[in-house]
Amino acid sequence: MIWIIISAVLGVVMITMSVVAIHHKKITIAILSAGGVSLIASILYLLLAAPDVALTEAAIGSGLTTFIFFYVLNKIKKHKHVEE
Amino acid sequence: MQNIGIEQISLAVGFILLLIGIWGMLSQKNILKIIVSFTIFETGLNVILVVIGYIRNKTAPILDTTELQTNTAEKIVDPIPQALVLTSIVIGLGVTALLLVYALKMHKEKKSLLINDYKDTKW
Amino acid sequence: MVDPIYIVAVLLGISFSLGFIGKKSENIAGILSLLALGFTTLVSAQWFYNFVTADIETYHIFTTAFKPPFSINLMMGKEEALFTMMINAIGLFGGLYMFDRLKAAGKNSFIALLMLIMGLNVVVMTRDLFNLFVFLEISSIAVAGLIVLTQNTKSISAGFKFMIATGIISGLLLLGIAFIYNYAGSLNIDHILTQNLEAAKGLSIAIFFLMIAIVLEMKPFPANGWGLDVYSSAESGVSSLLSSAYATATVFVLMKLLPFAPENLQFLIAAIGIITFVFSNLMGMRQDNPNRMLGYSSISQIGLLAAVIGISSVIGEYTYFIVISILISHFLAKSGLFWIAGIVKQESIKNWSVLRSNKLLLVLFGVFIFALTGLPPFPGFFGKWELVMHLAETKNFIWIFAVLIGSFFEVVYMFRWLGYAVKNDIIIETKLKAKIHQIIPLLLFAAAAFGAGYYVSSEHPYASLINYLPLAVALGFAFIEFLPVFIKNTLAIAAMAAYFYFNYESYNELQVIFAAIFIIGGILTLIAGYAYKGKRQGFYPFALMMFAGLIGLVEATTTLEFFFAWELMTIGSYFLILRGKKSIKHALSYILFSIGGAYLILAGFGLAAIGKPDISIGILSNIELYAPWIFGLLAIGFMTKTASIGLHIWLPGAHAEAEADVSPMVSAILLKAGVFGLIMLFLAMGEQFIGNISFAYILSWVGVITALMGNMMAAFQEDAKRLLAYSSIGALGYVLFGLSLMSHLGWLTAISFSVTHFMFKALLFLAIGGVVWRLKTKDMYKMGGLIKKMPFSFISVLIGIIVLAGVPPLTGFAGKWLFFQAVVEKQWFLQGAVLFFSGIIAFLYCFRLIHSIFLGQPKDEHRNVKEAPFWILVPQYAILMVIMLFSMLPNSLLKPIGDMLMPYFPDGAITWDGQMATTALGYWNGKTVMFIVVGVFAIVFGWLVFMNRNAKKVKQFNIGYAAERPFLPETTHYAFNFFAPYKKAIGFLVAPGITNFWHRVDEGAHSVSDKFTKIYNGNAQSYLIHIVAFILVIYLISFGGF
Amino acid sequence: MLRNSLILILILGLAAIMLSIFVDYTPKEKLGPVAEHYANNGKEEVGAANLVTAVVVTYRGLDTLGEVSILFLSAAIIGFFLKIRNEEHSKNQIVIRYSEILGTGAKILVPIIILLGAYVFINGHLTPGGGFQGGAIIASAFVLMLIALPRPALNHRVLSIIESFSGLSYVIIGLLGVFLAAGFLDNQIMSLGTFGTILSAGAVPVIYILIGLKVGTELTGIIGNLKEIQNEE
Amino acid sequence: MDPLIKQILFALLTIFIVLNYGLIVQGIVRKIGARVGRRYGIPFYQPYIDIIKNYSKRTRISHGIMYYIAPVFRLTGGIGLLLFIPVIFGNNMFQNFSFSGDLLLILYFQFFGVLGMALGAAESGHPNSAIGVSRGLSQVTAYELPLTLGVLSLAVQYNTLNVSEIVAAQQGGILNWSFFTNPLASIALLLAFLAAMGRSPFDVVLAPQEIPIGPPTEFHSGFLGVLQLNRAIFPIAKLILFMNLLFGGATNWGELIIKTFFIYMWSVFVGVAFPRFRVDQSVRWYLGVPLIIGVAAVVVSKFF
Repeated sequence: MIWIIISAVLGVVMITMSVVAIHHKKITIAILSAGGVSLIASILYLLLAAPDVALTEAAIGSGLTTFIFFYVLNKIKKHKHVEE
Repeated sequence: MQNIGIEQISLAVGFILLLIGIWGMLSQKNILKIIVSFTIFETGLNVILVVIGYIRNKTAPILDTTELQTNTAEKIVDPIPQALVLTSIVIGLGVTALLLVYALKMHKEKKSLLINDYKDTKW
Repeated sequence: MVDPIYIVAVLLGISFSLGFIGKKSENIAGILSLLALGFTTLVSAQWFYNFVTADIETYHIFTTAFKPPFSINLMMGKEEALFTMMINAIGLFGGLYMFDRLKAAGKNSFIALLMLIMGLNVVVMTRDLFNLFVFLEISSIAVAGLIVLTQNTKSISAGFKFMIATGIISGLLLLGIAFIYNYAGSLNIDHILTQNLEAAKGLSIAIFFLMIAIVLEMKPFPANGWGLDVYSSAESGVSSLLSSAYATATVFVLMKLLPFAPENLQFLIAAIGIITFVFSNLMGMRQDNPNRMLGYSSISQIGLLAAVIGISSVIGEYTYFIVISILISHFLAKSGLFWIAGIVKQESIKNWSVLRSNKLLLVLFGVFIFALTGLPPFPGFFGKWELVMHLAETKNFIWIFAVLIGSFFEVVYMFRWLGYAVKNDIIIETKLKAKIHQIIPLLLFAAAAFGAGYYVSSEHPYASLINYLPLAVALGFAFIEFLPVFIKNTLAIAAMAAYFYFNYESYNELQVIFAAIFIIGGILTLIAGYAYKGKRQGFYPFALMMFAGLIGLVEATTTLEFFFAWELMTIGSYFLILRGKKSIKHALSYILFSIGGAYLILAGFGLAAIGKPDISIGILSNIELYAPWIFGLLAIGFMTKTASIGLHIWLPGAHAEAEADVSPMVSAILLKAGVFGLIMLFLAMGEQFIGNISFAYILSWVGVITALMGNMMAAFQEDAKRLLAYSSIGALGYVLFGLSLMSHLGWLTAISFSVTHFMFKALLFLAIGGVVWRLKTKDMYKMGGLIKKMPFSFISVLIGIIVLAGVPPLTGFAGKWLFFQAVVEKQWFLQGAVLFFSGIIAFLYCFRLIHSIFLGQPKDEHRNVKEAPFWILVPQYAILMVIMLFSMLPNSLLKPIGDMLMPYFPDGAITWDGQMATTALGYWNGKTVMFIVVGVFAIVFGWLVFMNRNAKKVKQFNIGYAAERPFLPETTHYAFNFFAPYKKAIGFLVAPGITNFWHRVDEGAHSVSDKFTKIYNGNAQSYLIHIVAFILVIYLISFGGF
Repeated sequence: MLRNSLILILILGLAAIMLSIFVDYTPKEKLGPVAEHYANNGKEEVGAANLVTAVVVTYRGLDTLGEVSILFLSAAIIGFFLKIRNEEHSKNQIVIRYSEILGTGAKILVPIIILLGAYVFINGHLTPGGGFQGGAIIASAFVLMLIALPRPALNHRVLSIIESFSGLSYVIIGLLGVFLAAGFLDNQIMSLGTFGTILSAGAVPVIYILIGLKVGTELTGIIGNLKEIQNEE
Repeated sequence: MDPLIKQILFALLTIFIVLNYGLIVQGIVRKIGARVGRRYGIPFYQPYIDIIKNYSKRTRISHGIMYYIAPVFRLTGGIGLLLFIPVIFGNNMFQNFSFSGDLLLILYFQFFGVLGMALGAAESGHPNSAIGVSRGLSQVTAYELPLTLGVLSLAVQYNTLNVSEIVAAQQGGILNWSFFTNPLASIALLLAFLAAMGRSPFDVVLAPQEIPIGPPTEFHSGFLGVLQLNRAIFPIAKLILFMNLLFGGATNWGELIIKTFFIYMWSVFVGVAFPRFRVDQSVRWYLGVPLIIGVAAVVVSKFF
């Protein structure tokens, strides 16, 4: 039962964060939220008896992906900066 | 309520994430946001995949104890979907990275991140 | 044999090892990649060869030590071998074609190419669902990479659209696979299919997602904007990969996964495919950018294949044959066209006239266009044939309609394009140069198109009967194009004469008559070709191809042979017509009407073959089902060639703009192909009825109105050749009417008139062609008084028009006399009266022709014109002699034809007594008429000469002109709008209603096309919405609710 | 607005489809036929304690090869995508300030993280984790370096040689399976060893090491490429 | 005597009779026309004078070969037509050469002369000639339609295209004439006949007032003489044809002359009473009432 509640909470958080990720005006917040969704998903994976997946999701899904996002965002902002 | 378990909840979450991702891809104008939506879509998919392999009250398919090594089939969850998710995550990374580079290049071309500005080829 | 796993291993290994190579060594990277692709091509080719020749068993490749379903396995069967061979070949040659582009982009671009091909190979071979997903993903990412080989805003945004769309699609594919696994507990295709799975809603939805994702990969209408944008903005070489390699693989995947789909989903897929086919081609019509147009065409072709695969349960075992033959055509042709587009680099097809600066490319371009549009001898032709035959057999008539209308749309834009390339007058001052590494793939693919055609036809029980000899001779002339006209002309005449000599004995009477019109007529008109100087490139192969087609019609024993020959003739004549001046529009309308007609014929043959064990021509005489339909389709099909009213608008321009010796070929000879078809049809099927009305009765009115309108329009022409062209329309109306009489006399008239028409029309067109040759104008009012300059041509025209007008004593009267005997006998008086009326109108234009050109006041600028070239006169006088012979001895022509008709129409024959012909109603003696007329003429002439023995010749200008001297020849030669009062009286009858009608059809189609293309607004998100909406709609149709 | 409602309708439609799947979903009670085979025979057939690894590397080895290829392909595409036009742009350098503390910290941390990554992929057949996870961890070490150090000594040449080497070796090991064992990618080209130890599961650890190296270098390559284009402007 | 030579001699006799008859009728008609117009008019033998005058002219010029032989065509057409029509019913010799073809030959042979003349006129290079030809041909097409319908109607009625047989079927009383047995066809034919004779209101082709005599404008001297011979023979040949078709033919020359004269008078009276049509008017007129009557004639004879 406890796991059900935990997973439900995780699910709600993920859904909320994903809505934030999509609807928040600031792109940085959006990217971070998406990374957060990934991170929580990896916890969910642990609950689902998938440690391998959890590890991968954490390292790749939330880690590297978010990082590349920021890299690109940074780059784009610099473009803008140069423009102005 | 008897039947409701972590797998149904996770499955529902997976579907909802999937739908939110598609919603974002269809409605957001900012290219980066579209890509963000895409990653959420992928995450939803991955959750669904993992759920498909899940069997209640069974352990991860890692036979690190001798107890697990006998009658294994009754004790572990399905390893195959997990293997698939692994692949799917990596593919997702490759696609996302490429999409981001596309976004970068598009921005370089028109100094805009609005998807509506990229309608040069049509009809 | 080499294990197919090496295809994967070598491609991966080489692409991984490219990292060892330094930055500056792109050449080595490129060569290594091409070697790898060459190896894989050889491997799959070797398998394919063994499958075809040795009939070996399907080979299974197991990875790891475990058997499926526990590990991933690949399969190499005949189909897989062929498909991987195609994919590897396009990889190899596409890579070769793009070599310098890839090199410039760096070695990583070679990696993308290798990965694409590797991925597609596995996609074809794998028997595991998830494996399929992974390698499909590899391929689409590789495509996304190759798209940005040229980097500009267009290609980058197109690549983004592609990636985001395939992202969603493959996500859904994965979803489907996941749930299939959930229900089946396995990912192995064969394993899943052999399990008896319980029907669960979730499983069917999962299968739906699986199938719909594959369908979406094939870019179905309307969810395909992303694909189109890629086609139109990527490098041509990349587009060719996408269109040929990627699409080929998706077609195979659909074939592979089809057993998953329940019956209704299969049909739904087929419906999607056919809708895609029709609409993409419809929208292709308004395209101006070659790459985008090719994109539409690619999508449509793949749609057609999806349709065929979707209804494979209906078609049965022939699905494979159909798919392969259509696919190979598409594969070779589309790659070739994309490659050529990449060399030409023109954004608008109107500027493709630049292609003329490189003859080789132009020829290849033509080959690919023909291969693509499914014309013989390319494989698509047989595919389309078999498809229609099977659709007819299973009574899917709407499908036939859709297939044919879609193909027709494709023909519209492809031939418009070809026309622009060959003839458009936009001059672009660049010499197209293709690099050797670009030419080699093109040449190989063009050769492969022919080879594939031969291969496919050899696989077909009836196609293998086709006599390819004439076609081969015609194509052979393409290789001696460097020789001068004189030699080629002699060879052509010799070839045709030899063919006739060695074969005529095996023909029956009807065949002999038409073979004589076609071949002897052809030889006569070819003689005029000696008048040309230089090489006359591009004439002989097509002229001979046309004659090959014509003789093929005569010799055909199966409907397939007949249709093959029909199309061949159409192609040859199309090019001949295209050679003319300002021909671009007319050639297009010619080919459109011809192909439209050919499709009707195809449909008719398809219906005719229902329930028949074979497809010999004889089945037409033994039809139980749909007889009126078959008759109607075939009759209209043939009537497009005889240019009956309503279907005639292509003719005047096409015949008038052609060269001096081509006009008689197309007008005097080619039209008889339609006559031959109609004769064959009537003989086989007899009279057919719709309700109570006989088809023959309807056709009689069509013939009569054609005759009337043709002649009337001829009377109002200012252009001499156009006048003759309209006159041909009228003459063919007579023939049609004669045939529709369905009596001995009627047919005697029709066939003898066909022969006579050949003679006088060839005579007139040659003579007028000679005049135009010298004067460089076709407007009659600009001529005048040429009788003194061109007396020989004048005599030709004089005799020609007397025959045409049917004035006794020449042989033309025989036609008229027989006609009215037949009309009175049949009691179709109203038609007879109209026919008589139109015969009189023939006088109008006959007179005008001779008056405006040869009589009246000569123009100053024509003081120095010479008689028409000798070689153009030679055939005229040969024909003249035959005319005189037939006029003196009409039974030498009529009797054999009558004898030939005896088995079919034993009643009402003419009785001959010497040269005296007698029917139930009347009688006529051609010989005495001739003697009387000549006798009286001689006496009167003698009298006149006697009275006017000292007559003095004066200059033409010396006329009594109301006490004034005429000022200029122009003002004195009354020729322009010659029949003005007549036009005032009944000109309204010839208002261009039909032309307007077809124009409106054309405009309508284009504006519909335009409307539909508006859904592709270029916005990536709209495309995503299309995809999602598409999925929903198909889901709702397939499940009937949620 | 019209557009948004249309999208909403579409999403609701999709949701309805998903709902049908969801309603039809019944939690599993036992493994499917294939999975059952793996569970029962995986130990003997592959010899890897981590059954996921057994599936990833052996049973579904071809998928994994494809997966590696995808990353490789993405990296390659990003490489030429980003570089093609670089020459056209002027190389005006923007100096970015780097933190000294971060730099020092990074210098200490990077080797440790790399070691961790190596551990993860070397033990991939025994514990959770494997080549991909390990590779990602190694890549994150390089990321740290890139952020923290002003002029990181990222030698692309070395990276790409490692990448190529590991990739090629992977293919060769796969092919060795054809010659020495039962089929492509068969792990039994080496002895299965003792179950549960490092040197078990035949070629699995070797393959995972290669994958780890390859993924690590590929991901680093992607980031390095992004970094480079950043530096050049 | 060789039957062929005998036949030829009789043919010459026919031509001679018809020629003289034609010339005299021509003169008489012109005289009548003048008298109706309250003029004195020419003597009835004026056509003879004209012909002799033309042949004796000294200046003879030619515009070219077609010009030269056009009158030959024209006269050949006229004589040929006459020879193909059976002239006197029941008399083998005055059947002339009608054995060589039926009604269709006759209908089509009319055009032989027309075409030849048109060609010659065109070569004369005079625009008025060409205009005349244009008008003439246009008008021909128009009146041929009722003519054909009428002939077809008769062909149905008698189920033959043989003129002699048609005449034979009308023997035995005035009510057996087609004129009475097939009035619709007769009306159609007689209306067509008006234009066939080229008299007012359908004489715009020659249009004696505006364009000097139309196609033959440039012809003079001997050329015109030949044409005038034809102008005597050709109308009579047509008259004989109409007589054969509608009025029971003639069993002797006297009957022939009477009948043809009255038929001729029909066109003369109409010509005197009606003013001239323009070409487009006459074309439209023929495609109106006469056409409908013709169609009706065919329909009636086919179904009743």
